[in-house]
Amino acid sequence: MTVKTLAYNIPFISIFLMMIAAIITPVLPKRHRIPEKLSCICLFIVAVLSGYLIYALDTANGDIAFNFPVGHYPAPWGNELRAGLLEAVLAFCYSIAMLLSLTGNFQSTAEDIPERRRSFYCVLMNLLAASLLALTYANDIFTSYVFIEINTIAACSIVAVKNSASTIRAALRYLIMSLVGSGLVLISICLLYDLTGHLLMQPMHTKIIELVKNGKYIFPLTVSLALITAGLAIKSALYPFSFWLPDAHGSSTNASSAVLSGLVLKGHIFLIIKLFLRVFGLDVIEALRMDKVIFILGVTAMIMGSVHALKQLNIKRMIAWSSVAQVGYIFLGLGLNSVEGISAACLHIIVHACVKPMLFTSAGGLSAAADHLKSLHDLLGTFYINKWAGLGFVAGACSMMGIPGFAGFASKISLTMASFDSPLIIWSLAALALSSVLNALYYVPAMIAILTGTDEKIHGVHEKIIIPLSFKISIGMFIALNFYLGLRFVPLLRLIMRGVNIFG
Amino acid sequence: MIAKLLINHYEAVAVILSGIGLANLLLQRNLIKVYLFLAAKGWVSERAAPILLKDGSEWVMDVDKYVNPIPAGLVLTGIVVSVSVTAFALALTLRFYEKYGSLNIDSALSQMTKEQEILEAEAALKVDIGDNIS
Amino acid sequence: MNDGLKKFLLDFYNWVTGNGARTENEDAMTELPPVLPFTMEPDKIQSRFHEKTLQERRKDWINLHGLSVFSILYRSFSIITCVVIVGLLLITVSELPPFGDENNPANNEVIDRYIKLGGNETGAQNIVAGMILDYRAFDTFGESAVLFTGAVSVLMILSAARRKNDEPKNKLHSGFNDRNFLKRAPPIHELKDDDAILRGVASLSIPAIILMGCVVIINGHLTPGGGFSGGAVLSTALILCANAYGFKKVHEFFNERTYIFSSSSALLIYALSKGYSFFTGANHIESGIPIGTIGNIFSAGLILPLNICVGIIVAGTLYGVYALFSEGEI
Amino acid sequence: MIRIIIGGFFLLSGLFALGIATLGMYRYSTMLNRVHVAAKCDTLGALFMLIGLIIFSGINFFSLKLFMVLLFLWLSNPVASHLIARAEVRTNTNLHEVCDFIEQENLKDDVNN
Repeated sequence: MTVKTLAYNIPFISIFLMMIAAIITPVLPKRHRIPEKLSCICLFIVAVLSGYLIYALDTANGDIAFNFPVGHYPAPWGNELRAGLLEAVLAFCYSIAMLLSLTGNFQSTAEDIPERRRSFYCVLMNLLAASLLALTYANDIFTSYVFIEINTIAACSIVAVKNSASTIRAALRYLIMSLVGSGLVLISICLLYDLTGHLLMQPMHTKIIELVKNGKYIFPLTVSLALITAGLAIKSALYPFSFWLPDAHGSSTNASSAVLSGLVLKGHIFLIIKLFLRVFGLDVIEALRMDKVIFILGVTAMIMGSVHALKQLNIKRMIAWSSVAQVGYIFLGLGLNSVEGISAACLHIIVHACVKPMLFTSAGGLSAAADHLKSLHDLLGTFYINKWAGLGFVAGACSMMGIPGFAGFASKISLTMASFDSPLIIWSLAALALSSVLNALYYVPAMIAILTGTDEKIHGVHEKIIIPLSFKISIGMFIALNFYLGLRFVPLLRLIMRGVNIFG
Repeated sequence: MIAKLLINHYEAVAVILSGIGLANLLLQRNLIKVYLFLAAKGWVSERAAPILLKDGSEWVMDVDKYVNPIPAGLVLTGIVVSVSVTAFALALTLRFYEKYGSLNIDSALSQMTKEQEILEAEAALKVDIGDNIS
Repeated sequence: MNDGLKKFLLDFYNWVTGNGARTENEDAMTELPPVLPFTMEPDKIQSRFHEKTLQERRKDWINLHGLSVFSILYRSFSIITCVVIVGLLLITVSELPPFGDENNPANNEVIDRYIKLGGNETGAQNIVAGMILDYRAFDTFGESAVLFTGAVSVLMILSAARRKNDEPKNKLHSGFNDRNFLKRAPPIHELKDDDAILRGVASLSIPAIILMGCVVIINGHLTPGGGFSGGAVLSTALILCANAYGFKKVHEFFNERTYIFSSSSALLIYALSKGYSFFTGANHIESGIPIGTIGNIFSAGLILPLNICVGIIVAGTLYGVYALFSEGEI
Repeated sequence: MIRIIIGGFFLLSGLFALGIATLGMYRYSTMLNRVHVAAKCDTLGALFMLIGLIIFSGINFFSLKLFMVLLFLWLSNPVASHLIARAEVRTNTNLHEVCDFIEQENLKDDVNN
């Protein structure tokens, strides 16, 4: 694709649009919630552009990925962005999910955050979106590091924005863990640069293949792979490193929880996928035995995340621990170390990015109906007070349990299909089954809790709460997406598989 | 191995420093001291001696005359990142101190659990009263 | 009110909060701690403090001993982790290509072009400036964005809350607030008598510092230095001014509005100009920006204005962070 | 030759002063003593070192730069130490336990009298 069409410029335009939105937000007037509207509009434009990019790449014949040199200099000298089907699909999904979680929590954000802070909050959200897009498109390992740092600072401060004691503590722990993670990533990048002499992914890949073939520097390569994977795993809350997550995601304001759980974790996971496929290559990963480690950690996360979620009474903390389990699914797909497995993992990234924000948004709506209490006991019968939130929660819970027709089913079935070709089939199937049962064990009681209510709640003898239109639209869109993903996932999976095939 | 380490002594020192920083990060319960890690992190990238552009009467553009400029860029980025992360972390710590009156994240933790217990007792009391009224 | 029950509740409260021995005092009985809502009828409270179940005992034990056990485990775990990581890295370092060797993998065609053609392609005498602001400008743009993100976060966390002085809604937190301690040490500039020594030296050195900062920024493409270091120098001038003449003096020409406006617009100029050059570069359009002759002040295309923008951002941000920490507002 | 001897003498005495400063930092336990030692010896040490370097390099542009460095060090170092000591006197409420000092108001009275 050498024609300089609009599609060719979309990756660059979408990153820059979010950046410029972030830069001009502080000088905008704070009245009428202009900053938030600006971010929503920009996210919408990015979503439309990414949708067009998917269309253009899908209908293009032949080569369906291109490199975009950022600046006047070609590959090994200047920075580069790369866009293919996979990146386009992910960017589309990120922007849609972020847009919906911002609009859905329009009201709760206004309640939680004073007006003066809200403008800065929007700046950080825009920066977060820009860094996620950049992490998706970047073809340069050092660019990725810079945007990881933006992501870290912005993510920690959108946790701390609520300014209560618990959120400050959660943000501090999150920050400290993230710093360990980015320190490891930085050390590893230095090592890789020392070994290969490149920072761009493709030249690095050829050099690494050459080194492995000659048997040179195998040990430093292994160490740097382990360090960078560990660093990114800490940031994406793989199980043993995930103790910061429930505090951070459970105590922050709803929009932050939705974005952090649904998208920020995924940005780092996608970077791991990129590293595995494009920098090291699946053969090298297998030779260095990294896939087995990832597989075992993924299975542990799937089970232990659910076990921890079982113990929670606070609904937001429960959903946060469920995120840990879902991250485990993605790592399981990665650990299968095949194109099918990685495609299933990517599908699960998308599914989770669409479902988890919906769960957090509707949990926020439910707890708003119960005087902002978050314990499951207090949420009894809240379904009948805020039906939209109730419906959203039920749909999300069904999806997380993997009931056919809902989005979660799509990724679970594709993970199952992918594991048929793998030598680890028994383990992965057992883990999938066990984890589905465990998921049901905590989502079903939560559903029962919000559905059982006293008579006055069912028959509407309570003060009516006004559900804002934005909340309805967002939940409606989320549910529609959920069903779309659950019923028509095969074309999407095929699209992703095409993307993964040309990814390496 | 020792001989090789001596050749790469810059890297070795950087690695040991970053290890000390990491230990600080994990061990220190005092938040301010924790941020020493960041200073060590800056060191990691600072391994190769960076710039010089020499000027004879003509512009010398020969590879042998210069050191690799890329690490200089890495160092610069590392420093800037450290500065902004440190500022942010200190701001959070200030807030933390105002909320808990302590810089020790653990003692704050135990206070937190006590606090929660009292809160739970309070909530339970409320429930009792509500039952009685109805 | 049942006295025995009241005493028991007080005992329990003291046991929970860990300050015993106060129960002997009869006066303490009448002054119940304000934290617990003891205004209810005691027979309703009774149901709360029944015989302890196994789970409650476990919870108590964890409250009492959990922290120390956890910290011992945690310490040993982290020491082991650090030693392992450092050991691994030391072995790795010993296997790395030797330092300063000409045949290192890092000395490849990339460096060749940066050094051989860098001067002519970017017009910058300083290769590093040419590299970070032209070849790899996207990284540097991200870097300025990191600084911007940090500044916005600090501004959001510190300034907004402190001005409103919003107390936590829950009274329970007030016991752990120790704001007075923070205020015990007044900053130097708040004290009434002026420091003649500081002022004298400041009046001498501030112009010199500003001159130095400007030189470093403007010569960024010619000599080592540039926007980041020059901005840092400029920010020290601002900080010195604030300390010598008081923050009020600085407020007259530099307050939060000007800070936000200047750094936003500088970053916007940076982003737009760099965006233009990225866009033209990727689409193979001539950018039409003159490179000039190497070694002149007006050379190297966009690098000089970019350095000035970065300098403004860095100077404002560093001063702003300092002011936020010592004053609570810019 | 004579230049090397003189320059070397200055460098060595500078090193000696800096070494004394380091020793003093360990020797004294109170803040004010430490500031005193650090300020005096650092300033003196910097003076000797830079004079030594100037003598080594002779009169040229480089030694002008060194002279500027000297100037700014002599401006900033004492003032910085002064401010640190001031901050200590102002903020340390237990200061009277470790040393005798005159309150500033009293000091003014003394001067007036």
